[in-house]
Order: sequence, then C-alpha cells, then structure tokens
Amino acid sequence: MTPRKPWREMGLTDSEYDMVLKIMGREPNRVELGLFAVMWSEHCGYKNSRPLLKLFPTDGPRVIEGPGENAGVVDIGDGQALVFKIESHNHPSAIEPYQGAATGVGGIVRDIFTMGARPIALLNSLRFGTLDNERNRYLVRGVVAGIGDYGNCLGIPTVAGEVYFHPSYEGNPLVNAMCVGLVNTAEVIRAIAGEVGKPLLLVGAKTGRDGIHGATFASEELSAESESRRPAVQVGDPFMEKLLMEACLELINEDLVAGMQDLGAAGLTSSVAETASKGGCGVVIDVEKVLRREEGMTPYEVMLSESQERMLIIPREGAADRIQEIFDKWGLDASIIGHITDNGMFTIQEGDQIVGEVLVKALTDMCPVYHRESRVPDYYTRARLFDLESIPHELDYNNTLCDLLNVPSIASKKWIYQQYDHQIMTNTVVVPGNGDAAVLRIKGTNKGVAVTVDCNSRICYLDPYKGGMWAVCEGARNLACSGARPLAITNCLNFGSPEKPDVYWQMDQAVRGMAEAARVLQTPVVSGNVSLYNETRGGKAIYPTPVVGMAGLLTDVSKRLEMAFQDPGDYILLLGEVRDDIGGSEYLCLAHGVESGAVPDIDPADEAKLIELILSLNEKGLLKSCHDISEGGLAVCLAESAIKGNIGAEVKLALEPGQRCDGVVFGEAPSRVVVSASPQDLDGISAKGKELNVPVTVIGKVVGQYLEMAVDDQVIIRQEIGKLASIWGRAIECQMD
Amino acid sequence: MYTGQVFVTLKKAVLDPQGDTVKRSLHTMGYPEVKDVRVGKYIEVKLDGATRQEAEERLDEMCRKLLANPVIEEFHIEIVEDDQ
Amino acid sequence: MYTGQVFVTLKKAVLDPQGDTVKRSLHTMGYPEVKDVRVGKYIEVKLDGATRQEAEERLDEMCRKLLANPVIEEFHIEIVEDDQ
Amino acid sequence: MRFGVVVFPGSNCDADCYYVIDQVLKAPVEFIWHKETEIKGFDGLILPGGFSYGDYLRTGAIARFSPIMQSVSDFADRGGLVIGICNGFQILLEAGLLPGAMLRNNSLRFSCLPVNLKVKTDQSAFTGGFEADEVIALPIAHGEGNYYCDDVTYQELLDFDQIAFTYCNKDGLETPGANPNGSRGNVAGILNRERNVLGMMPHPERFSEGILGGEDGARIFASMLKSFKEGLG
Ligand SMILES: Nc1ncnc2c1ncn2[C@@H]1O[C@H](COP(=O)(O)OP(=O)(O)O)[C@@H](O)[C@H]1O
Ligand SMILES: [Mg+2]
Repeated sequence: MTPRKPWREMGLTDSEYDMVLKIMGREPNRVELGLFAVMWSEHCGYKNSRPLLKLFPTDGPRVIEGPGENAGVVDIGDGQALVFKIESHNHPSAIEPYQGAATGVGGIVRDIFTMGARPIALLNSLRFGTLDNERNRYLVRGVVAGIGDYGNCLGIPTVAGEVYFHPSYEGNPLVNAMCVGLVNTAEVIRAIAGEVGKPLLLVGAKTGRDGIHGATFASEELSAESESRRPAVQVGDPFMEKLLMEACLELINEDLVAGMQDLGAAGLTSSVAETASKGGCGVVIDVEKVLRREEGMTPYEVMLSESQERMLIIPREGAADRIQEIFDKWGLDASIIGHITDNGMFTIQEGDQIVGEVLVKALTDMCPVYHRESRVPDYYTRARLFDLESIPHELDYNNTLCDLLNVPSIASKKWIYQQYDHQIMTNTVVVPGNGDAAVLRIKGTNKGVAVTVDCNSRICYLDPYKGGMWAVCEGARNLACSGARPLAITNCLNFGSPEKPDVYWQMDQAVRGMAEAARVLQTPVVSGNVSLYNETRGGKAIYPTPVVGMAGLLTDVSKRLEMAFQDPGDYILLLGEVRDDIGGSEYLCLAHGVESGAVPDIDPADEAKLIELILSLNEKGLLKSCHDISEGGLAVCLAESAIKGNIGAEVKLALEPGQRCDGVVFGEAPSRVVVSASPQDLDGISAKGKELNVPVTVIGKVVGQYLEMAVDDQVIIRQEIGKLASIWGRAIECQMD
Repeated sequence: MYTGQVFVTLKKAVLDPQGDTVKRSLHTMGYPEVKDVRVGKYIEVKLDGATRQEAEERLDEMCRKLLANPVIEEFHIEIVEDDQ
Repeated sequence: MYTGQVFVTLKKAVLDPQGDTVKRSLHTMGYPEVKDVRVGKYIEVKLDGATRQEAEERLDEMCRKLLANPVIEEFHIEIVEDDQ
Repeated sequence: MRFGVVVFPGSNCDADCYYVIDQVLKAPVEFIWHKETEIKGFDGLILPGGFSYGDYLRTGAIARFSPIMQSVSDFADRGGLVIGICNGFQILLEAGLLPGAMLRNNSLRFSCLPVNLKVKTDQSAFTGGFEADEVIALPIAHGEGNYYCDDVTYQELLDFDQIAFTYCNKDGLETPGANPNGSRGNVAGILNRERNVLGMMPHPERFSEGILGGEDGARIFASMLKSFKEGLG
C-alpha cells in the first residue's frame, strides 16, 4: 500500500512538500497544507513565470505604481491617474461560461476599486474554438452574456475588446477581462496592513463552499478527473458588487481606510497573507467570526473559499463607527475577523483554539521559483523554412475579400458588443466598432483616454518573439489611430503548460518580444496576470496568447479619430511601407489552408516613428480618419473604413518588382495605417512623413458606393459597399442565431 | 399529448443571490417569518409520445441537454397525460 | 417550519419569448414532439407560521404583493409542513 | 425648477442624469436616497436607469417597495413631473403609476444601440419641445424593454394619447424591424392619463451632448423646464 500523500491532491509536488516540512520544522496540518497549496499555485505564486516577468520594463516618468499592487497606476496629469489591470478567468469559463465570465469581471473590478479608483471602463479579450460547433456557440453565448450582465448591472461600460475563433482554443476558451479606473493621485490606496492591534474587517457576501481550491484548479490542465474534483461553481452577484463598490468608494472618499484588499483567487488566505506580507507584520484570524452561508464549514473551507464579492478592510484609527454606518446604509454585512500582530505569523484560530500557524513570508516570498527547460519547437523551424513561393499567386480577389469579411474573427463584433452597455457613465466618445480603440472623455477636463486589448495569436504561435512585439505594437498603434499617445501596458500571459519545453520556449520568447517593444515604445508594463496550463483534452497547448491591454492619453479629446471615411473627394493614404508579406496571414489560412510561413518582419522603432507621425498629423488636424492594417490586410482595412463611412473608395496600387499582388492586397505586415485627408492637406502630410522618415503613399480617393482596387492598372476588386457591409455585419449573427 | 412539469433549482451549495435579495426584501416588507428563499425555474412542456414512459424519458433527456445546467442546477420532472 | 412552493407562470394571453426560443431549440436538437414550452418561476420559501393555514395565507399575500405581477403572471401555491 | 434624482440600491444612471441636469441644463439638482420618506422642495423627479436590487425577481419589482415610492406616488398625485428612464420606467410600471408590464426582449439578449423614435405627441411637459411625429435618435440599453399590456389598456393608451414615443425607422415608419425588443405597438415610452408621469426605455441622458453622438435627449429635460416655467407664469 502506498502511503497517502494529501499534498499531491492539493497540487503540491513531493519536493515542494519537503520545502514545506523544512520551513515548518514539522508536519503541517491540513489547514496549513491548504495555505501552502493555494499560495504556491502558479495562479498566486507565479512560480513558473516570475523569472520571465522580471524582463518587463516597469518604470517610466508616468508610472505611479507598477506590478506588485492590485493594479498599475499611471499619471495622466491634473492630479489624476488611471488604474488598470487585466485578468484571466479561462478555466472557470470553460466549465460554466456564464458564471465563469461574470465572476471574472467581478474580480477585476474589485482589483480596481481596491486601489481607491472608480472603475470607468471594462474590456475583454476572448478566444473560442470555431463557431461551427454547438458547444463553442454555447460557450460564446454564455461568456458574452456573463460579461455583459455583470458589467451592465454594475454600471461600468464595456467599451472594447477582441474576439477570435480558432481550433486551438477548442475546449479551452480564453476569457480575459480588463478594467480601467480613474483616481485622484492623492487617494491611491495600497494594500498595506496598519499597525499592530488594528482590526481586519471582512465585508460583502457571506462565505460559502464555493470554488475551494479554485487557484489550484486554474493551475492545472483540464481533465475528466479535475472536473470530478470540481468545487461548487462560484456564482456572481453583481448587485452585491455594486453595493460593495459604492460603499468602498465612499470609505475612501471620507479617508476612512488604512488598507484595503479584495478577495480573489485563494480567498481569505491570499488576501490576508498578501496584506500582512506587504505590511511586514503578522496576523490572527478567527474563522468563527467569518459570516457563513453554509453550515458546518471547517476552518480549511473558510480559509480557502473563493466566494465572490468580498473585501478585507483595515480601518483608520477611530473610523470604525463611521465605516459601520456606511455599510449599514448600503445594507452590507461586515465583521471583525482578526487583527494585526507583530510576530510575522499567519495564525488561524477557531474560537480560542489555534488551528494553523504559518510564517506569512513562507506563503508569499518563499514560494519556489522554477526555471523551466526551454526547447525550440520543430514547428517553428518548419514555419520559417516554409516556401511561400509554393503558394499560387492567382486568385479571385473579389471572392477572397468577401470570404475574409465573413471570417468571424474579422467580421463585425456587433452581435457581441451590443450585449454590453458601452455608453453608461456618458463618457464613451468613440464607441465599439467605430475606432481602433475606445475613447472616453474625462469629465471636467479636455482630456480623453483611449483603451485597447490586442493579440494576434497565430503570429505568436508561428514566431512568439515577433508575436510578442506584434501585440505591443498593435496595441500602441490602435491607440495612436484614435489620436491617443500610448502610456502603459497591462498584459495577460495565456499559455499551455510551462512544464513542456516547447511551451516554455514560447513564453520566454513572447515575453522577451513584448519587453523589447515596450522598451522602445516607452510603454512600461504596470500590471498583468499569468494563466498557464491552457490545454485541450488531447494535451495540446493553445496558441500562445499574450494579450496586451493598453491605455493612452488624448490631451484634447475633441481630436479623437475614428476609422470611417468621411467626405467624397478626400484622399486615402498609406502611412508605412507597401509590403507584400503573406506569412501568418488570415488570407493564407483561409484561401490556402496554410498556417505557416515566416512572420513578417517587425521593428518597434518603425512603429514608434509611425505613431509619432500619426500623432503629429492629428495634432495639426490633418487627418479625417485613421485605421490600422491588421487581419485581412489592406483590402479589409479599406473595406472597414468604407463600410463605417457608408461611402466607397477607389484605390490604385503599383507593385514593386518582385512583389506579390495577393500579399500587397491581403498581407498583414505591421506598422502601417490607412488615413484619409482633405486634398489641401496632402502636402503637409507628405512633408511630415519625410521629416519623420515614414513612407507616405497616396493610394486613392474616397468616392462613390463601391470599393474598387486596381493593381498595376488592372481592377482586381470592385464590390458594392452595401454588399460588403451586409457580409461583414452579419457573419457572426448568422452563425449564432 | 402529455404535459411535463420541469422544476429546475440551483444545487444546494450554489449561491442564489436572487433568492437572498428576495428574502431580504420580504423581511423589510414585514414578513420576518421567511427563513429562506430559493428562486428556480418552472417549465411546462407539452409533448407527444407513444407512451407516458417514452414522453418522460425524452423529457428527461431534454432536461439534461438543455433545460437545466448540470454544473449548477438540479431538476425534477412530473408528467401527466392530458385529457383528450 | 413550512416549505411553500410557488409556481409563477405567464398568463395564457402573454407571449413567452423564452418559451418559444426553448421550443425552437428543442426542435433543432431533434425533439419534434414538443408542441409548446412555457417558462415560469419556481420559488421555494421556507417560513415559520403558527399553523399551516396562517403560513399559506401569508405566502399568498407575499405572492400578490411581490412574487408575481398580476398584469402578466398567475401564481399557484403548495405548502407542506417540514419534518422536525 | 429643482430636480431630484432618486437613487435606489443598484441604480446606475443616477450620476449620468444628475450630470445632464447640472452641467447641460444648468438647473439645480439633488440626489434623493431611496430610504427618504419625504420629497420636499422638488419640482421634477427622475427615476434613473440601472439594476435596482439587481433586477432580481422582476425588473423594478423590489424597488417599488422602497420607502421613497409612496412619496413619489404622492408627488405625482399632486401633479409633480416624474420621468422614469429604463429601470425607472420598469419601477413605475411595477408601482402601478403607469399601466402595463415589461417582458424580456424577444431576442432574449441585452441590447445597447442607438434607435430612432417617433414623438407621438407634443402634448405633454416632456415632449412639448418637439413636433408631433418628429423622428429623433436616442440610445437604448436594456434586457427587458418588451412592453406589454392587454388590448383594453392599449386601446386606452391610444384613445387618451398616452403613447409618448414609439420605435421607428429613419423614415418614421413603425416597422417590426425597427422594434428592438418586441414591445407592443413599438411602444418606447408612455404617459399616465394625467400626463405628468412619463416612462421610457431609451436614455435621454446619454444623448444630451454633441460629443456623445446626439442631443435629442436634452430636449426632453429642456421641455420639462420650459413647461414648468410656463406653469408658473
Ligand atoms: N504578466 C504580468 N505582467 C506584469 N505584472 C504581472 C503579470 N502577471 C502578474 N503581474 C502582477 O503580479 C501581481 C499579482 O497578480 P495577481 O495575483 O493577479 O493579483 P490579484 O491577487 O490582485 O489578482 C499584480 O501586481 C500583477 O499586476
Ligand atoms: Mg487583488
């Protein structure tokens, strides 16, 4: 008979258990073991990703708070700051899409108001398997409704996002939610424990047996076995969250709190441990004081419960009564569950009896760190060597354009974003679908902020280093296309198992690429999240998906830009090079069934120059529309600007010797945007392009009701805008309804 | 023709924010005697079937596939034969 | 302690978009025998009461005031006494 | 004219309404917490949108038992102007201050989008600033805006000119395609018989400034102001 090894069921390895033994100097009891198991999970401890996260640039003149807090904080002038972070809820959403996605939104919103900020915008980045499968459609319906219902009820607009459908996410969808908050710089709250003797207040929902070991669960591959061990699914209560948010913001407004920490993954355990750890103190908790929803809960269950909509608050001296009044006003239950000590221990009592005691720092700072083995995967080498010349040049451009517009990943996401209230708070001045990023005004100022989330995971798969750069560059470009200067980044690293050398190599490469681009573009990483073990039943990793969330600033919000062509007679210009790369494009996949080829070269320095050009042209008021070239290439970019403006375009291109026509029309080479401008502004634009060393090419005119593209004087595309609009507009709806 | 009555309820351990909110409001409305409220669904399905047993089996299948979400809900069926 | 079971259904004259959608889904899923679906609420209320009749009367009042909306809904109550 | 914005737990368009009155209309405005039992010194009330009590059970069902609602009802009886927007409309229906009830959108989905509306009557304090049959644009954002009433009630709404707004296409036709939620007769907003209470699903506060995409919403609040001043004069 093999001896029972309870730590394994909790997700700890034998060698990790040995470390626990050494730290404790004795065998831990079940409660103590549970604390280690959740705190040392990847989700809380970042044991596989910490060495990589160190590579990110995290400092900059505008950074008030970088990674390490609940969310990053970035100065936007006038004594105001943006607070933002992105977080994954992939595994819960795979099991229960509606509640998984809803509680994901709830979690990220708490991270923002924990910092003292009023949440002003939500974004999300979603990945699903293909829509031809009913299970995937079920996941899409559930996730979208879950995100919508939660944010809508809270009254925070969901203003932007991205959605892709690809077989690599079959069975393991990705649901990443980002929240952006606004705070007066002087009122930023940090999760720091106060002096010895200070009470800890737990407020919000009652504690039940929900999601026990959720953090561990999120750090494993999904399997039949993990599903059977599945804890009670957490159900979101957005109404409770709304009350909690209003009450907490009121406390902060009246300067009543010394510290505040939300309860997220690993519940009370992680939130108490992290607060104590940051404050460098100890803490005593009495589990009997924790208000419960269910009877007979053990200390272990109370400590590990992941019941949603709860907050830990450390009141300022003498503020307890007023705090109680505010909670009463909002109908919230609060109880004092413990207090700060000076012995550095995390002590758990059940009444008078100590049921567990662990060094706080053992849970936070002593979490093991793994430098995993990395290996260049064969597919990568093959992709780079793939002979793109073997792809036939001939094709029906009209059909291909229509087919591309009909690809759900490219088509209008209206079916999705119409389920999100994107106008509440009356700040959204560029609504979803109209620009490359959403733009919000800041009431009481002339400023605006632009926000976006981006990642092209096919590119990341084929070349994770370039893919990492790609995501950062695309995010920054999207902000610039809306007229905003990129400020800073949050990111969510969604990968497979880091224990697989191929996957670890992907992570390592992607992070290096992101870090390099972030450095060049001067957009430091201020927060983020890591979601590993995203694998399907067959043990296949998802495409590497390092999602980049970015925020930018418009000093004058009246200068915001959208993608729609405006007036007949305007000129259409390409800023950036005329390129013909087809490697890794949607076109290559759709028309030729190939997901391979060397990824187009990308240089963040080129991106930086392009962004400077866009911003300086826009500053002078020379641009009427702006839209970047991404999936589907130049043709899709033009079609979208035309559809949005409900007006046609005539475009003429000339090939350089050796260039492929299909590549020029459908290739996705980065660092390029299409703008439109009045005829009298052409000279100014060209001159500025020369000055900043960015190629500027006049490629056509806004005119009529057709999109017409000619290459070397031969018309290859001529389509009515109304027809393109209907294909592009209805592609997702047709599959969902 | 049969009428199937399907009762869909949240599993016991699953939080029911709706039920809790209704309970609180009943208290403020002057019904302190209410100890617990759980809100579920009641679905009436009219269906043909050769026999009552067949109808019941098919309905049970529909519940497992569509009408209830096995991750968080339980269901219970009652079936009656309609008068001609 | 009593358990009240409250069934809230839409009145016949009121269209039930949810029921219609469920019916259509069931048809596409291969259940053509389904003729009609109506989706209502099933609310379980645990309550104290001196007598069963009192509990029932109070529950009926709660339904008329809060649990059902007479403009669109009908309700029906069943009450059982819980074992000690 | 002094406006009050009633705040229920879960209201979330309260601040937006306040902002429009304060910053766009430049009129005095205050929040009124739902636990208040008296409404004093106000000339117009706004019941804002949101998810009062999480929209649990039925939209507006629980909020209508808030202490403030008795005073809202008294205020309306005294002839005070009351506008319920979205969730505020749902609360007015549940409270019986307006006839009918709300069902889920027939798409079963929440819908957030701009719609065209036809102003069906200019004979009210809320619509006096419009031409009858004028087509205006306002955004909607709701999951339950499928207005229902029985035949008798509907006929009464017509007979007494109580329909304030209907959903229409850009040419002013009340087509099924222009109806975003399945509401009876494309109804988007209704008045009470006395014409001092309006409930509407679209959000006028969201289209009250050009920067947000439209200004038709501000005209509703401006109409209220104007009619109040005329009433005094
Ligand atoms: N990929 C990443 N890039 C930068 N910072 C990260 C990344 N992943 C996690 N972090 C930072 O690590 C800290 C812990 O994150 P997390 O455990 O998600 O916080 P929380 O418990 O508040 O949800 C946060 O400050 C977060 O911003
Ligand atoms: Mg946190």
